[in-house]
Amino acid sequence: MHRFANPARFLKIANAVLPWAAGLSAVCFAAGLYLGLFASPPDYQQGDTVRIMYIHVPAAWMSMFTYSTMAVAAAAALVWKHPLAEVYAKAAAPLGAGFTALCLLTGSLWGAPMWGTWWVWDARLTSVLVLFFLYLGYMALVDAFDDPARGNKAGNILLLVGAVNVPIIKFSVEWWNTLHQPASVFRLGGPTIAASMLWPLLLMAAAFQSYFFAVVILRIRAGLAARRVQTLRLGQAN
Amino acid sequence: MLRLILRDLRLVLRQGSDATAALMFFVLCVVLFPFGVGPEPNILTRIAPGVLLIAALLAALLSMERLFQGDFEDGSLELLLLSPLPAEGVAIAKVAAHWLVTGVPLLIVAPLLALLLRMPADQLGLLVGTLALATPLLSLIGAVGAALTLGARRSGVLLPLLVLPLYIPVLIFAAAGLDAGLSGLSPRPHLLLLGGMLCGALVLAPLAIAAALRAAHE
Amino acid sequence: MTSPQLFTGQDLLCLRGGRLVFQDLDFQLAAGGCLTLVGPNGSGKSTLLRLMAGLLKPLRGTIAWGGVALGQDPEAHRARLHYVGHLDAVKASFTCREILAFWAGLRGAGGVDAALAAFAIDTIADVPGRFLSAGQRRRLSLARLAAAPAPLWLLDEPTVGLDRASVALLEGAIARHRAGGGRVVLSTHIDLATPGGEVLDLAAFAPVEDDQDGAEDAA
Amino acid sequence: MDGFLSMGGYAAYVWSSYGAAAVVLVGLLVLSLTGLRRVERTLATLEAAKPRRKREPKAAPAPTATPAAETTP
Repeated sequence: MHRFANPARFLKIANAVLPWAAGLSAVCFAAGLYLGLFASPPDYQQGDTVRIMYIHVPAAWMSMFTYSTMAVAAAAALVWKHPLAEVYAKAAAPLGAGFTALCLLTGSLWGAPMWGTWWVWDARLTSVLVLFFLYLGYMALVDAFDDPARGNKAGNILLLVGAVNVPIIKFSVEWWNTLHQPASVFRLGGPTIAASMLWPLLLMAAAFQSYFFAVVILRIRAGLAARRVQTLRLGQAN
Repeated sequence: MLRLILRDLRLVLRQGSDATAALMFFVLCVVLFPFGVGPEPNILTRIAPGVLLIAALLAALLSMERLFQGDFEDGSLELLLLSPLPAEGVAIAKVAAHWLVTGVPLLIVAPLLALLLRMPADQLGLLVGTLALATPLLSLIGAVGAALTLGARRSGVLLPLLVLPLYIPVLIFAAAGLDAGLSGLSPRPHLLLLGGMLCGALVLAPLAIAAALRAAHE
Repeated sequence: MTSPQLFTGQDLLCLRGGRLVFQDLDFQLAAGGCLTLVGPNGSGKSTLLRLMAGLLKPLRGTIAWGGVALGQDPEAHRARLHYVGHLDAVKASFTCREILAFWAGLRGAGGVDAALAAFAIDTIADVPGRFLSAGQRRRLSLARLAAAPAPLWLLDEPTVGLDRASVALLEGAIARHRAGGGRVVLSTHIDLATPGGEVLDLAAFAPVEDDQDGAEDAA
Repeated sequence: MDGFLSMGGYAAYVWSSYGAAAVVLVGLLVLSLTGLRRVERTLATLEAAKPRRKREPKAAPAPTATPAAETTP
């Protein structure tokens, strides 16, 4: 991008943060996995399948966190013309999609022993499935144009449209779920879950979060370098 | 704006391809279902609302890709964006033209097809009412996708992927309304929600379409 | 149609696809004036015309009409300009008269027959678009200029596809427009008779390729 | 130890979940890293191949514009 969108300062900050984020993520993963797999007791009802929660819940949280930060970045790019916002959105999208896919996979794996089937049209799982399509749509749209700037602009608009629709989709899926399947299959204990389970969950959530920051910084650096390559190639052309 | 709508209508009448394509798709799609699912009346009645709505949704999507494409390729869209008519006005005119061309014929044909799917005759009024609320929504949301994918490489595949998640609430409320009608409950709450979404889309969709059209011409 | 305000651009800097097209560009255009943009391909002639039309926003600098920046009142600016780009916006199934009537109608004007005559396409007024030659399509696109009055004409290589006689018609139309107080900005590769008009060579505003703190550093 | 591995009979579900997590997380990391390497390599070649154009003395020094956009993330 042109010198008026000088990312040099951002790169300095990012490179400073990167090792810390990576280190924190490694530590949290180690601690989380140890506590989650070894130290915490199996659930009296679900047995050991409850350990899947330590992956499923952080993944669900990260899929929603990533999409909302992308929507904010899209607003920043469209409204305040912040040049780096759309680089962030494009960098974060694959991560968000990965988290969503992971959430769906572990969701069905977690529920399968109880439900007896691999997929249940539970309200939350369905909303995450729709979110997954929103991610795929964004990624496909951003790369569908020859001019990357054009792709980013269209992607930003789609993110804002998506952000407006996410609550509507969530509400309509909940509404639809109550119409067709009165009792939801199982209710996670929420704040009442045992402390021994809460700690690994928080650690794994922190691990996912710091992992996200570390990798998104890498992807932003790659995005900026790719943009620079495109500018140079255009410069060569004439 | 009316001038643009009339022009589009005349354009479609002379070329005629898009309108009939969407209608033919709708009819064929619905007619095929009994062959797949079997002719038992109770099954057909049970799935009639969903089949009709999904067929309408896909028919709207089918004709959506060409919505701005023609004008974009021959330069008319650029001149429209430079005319005194605001971009939002162009968006609404295009959506209105699309709805009149594909939405309204669906409303006319739907009751006939509903009878094919053994839907009880007293539900046909509700069906037309629900479709009257749903089809403009399909045009509005679809037009956002069409504007976003202007100039994109393989927009044929891209457009459905973008728009289908946004269609889900429309499908849910419309189908729920029809189901309520079938089982004797009052469809009022579902249709009210559908109407609310229509009002929201009438205001917000043209903004998104206008932004996308401007982005396509930067 | 004569408006005393100046059509000005200060310190314009434009970016296309991450590449700097031109920088520190200024221009001024008074009523009755004509600005001809020249310069090699890719020097930004079309980009500057699209900036003037308001399709594009400069990264830096402002374009103003009578002191009022375009961003303030885009609708008013669009009402006072005609833009002729590379594409002619001709629908295959509409006749010339219908096409012209549509575009003139959008601007609430009605001089369709006069415009058809001005560009010598009154003889084919009822021929559908699909049968028109490139030159005829281009003349139909130019006829929009005469059909509805607008002070500012922005013409992007208007003479492409025109034969000698048609170019003369265009020159006549421009002269009449300028005499009536209108102003024209056009880019062209052939010399077009625009008496008293100024020339803006875009090559003079090309970005400077200095490496250190230059145009594309540390992106 | 095998009690732990069998996960109370749900070994298949638990371990495939953690396996999937590993695949997704490590996969994204590796993809991002290789992507970054590839782009930075092409950038290096382009930078090297950039024609060494002398800086023409500019008549009016271009005003050193302060970066318009605040770039902290």
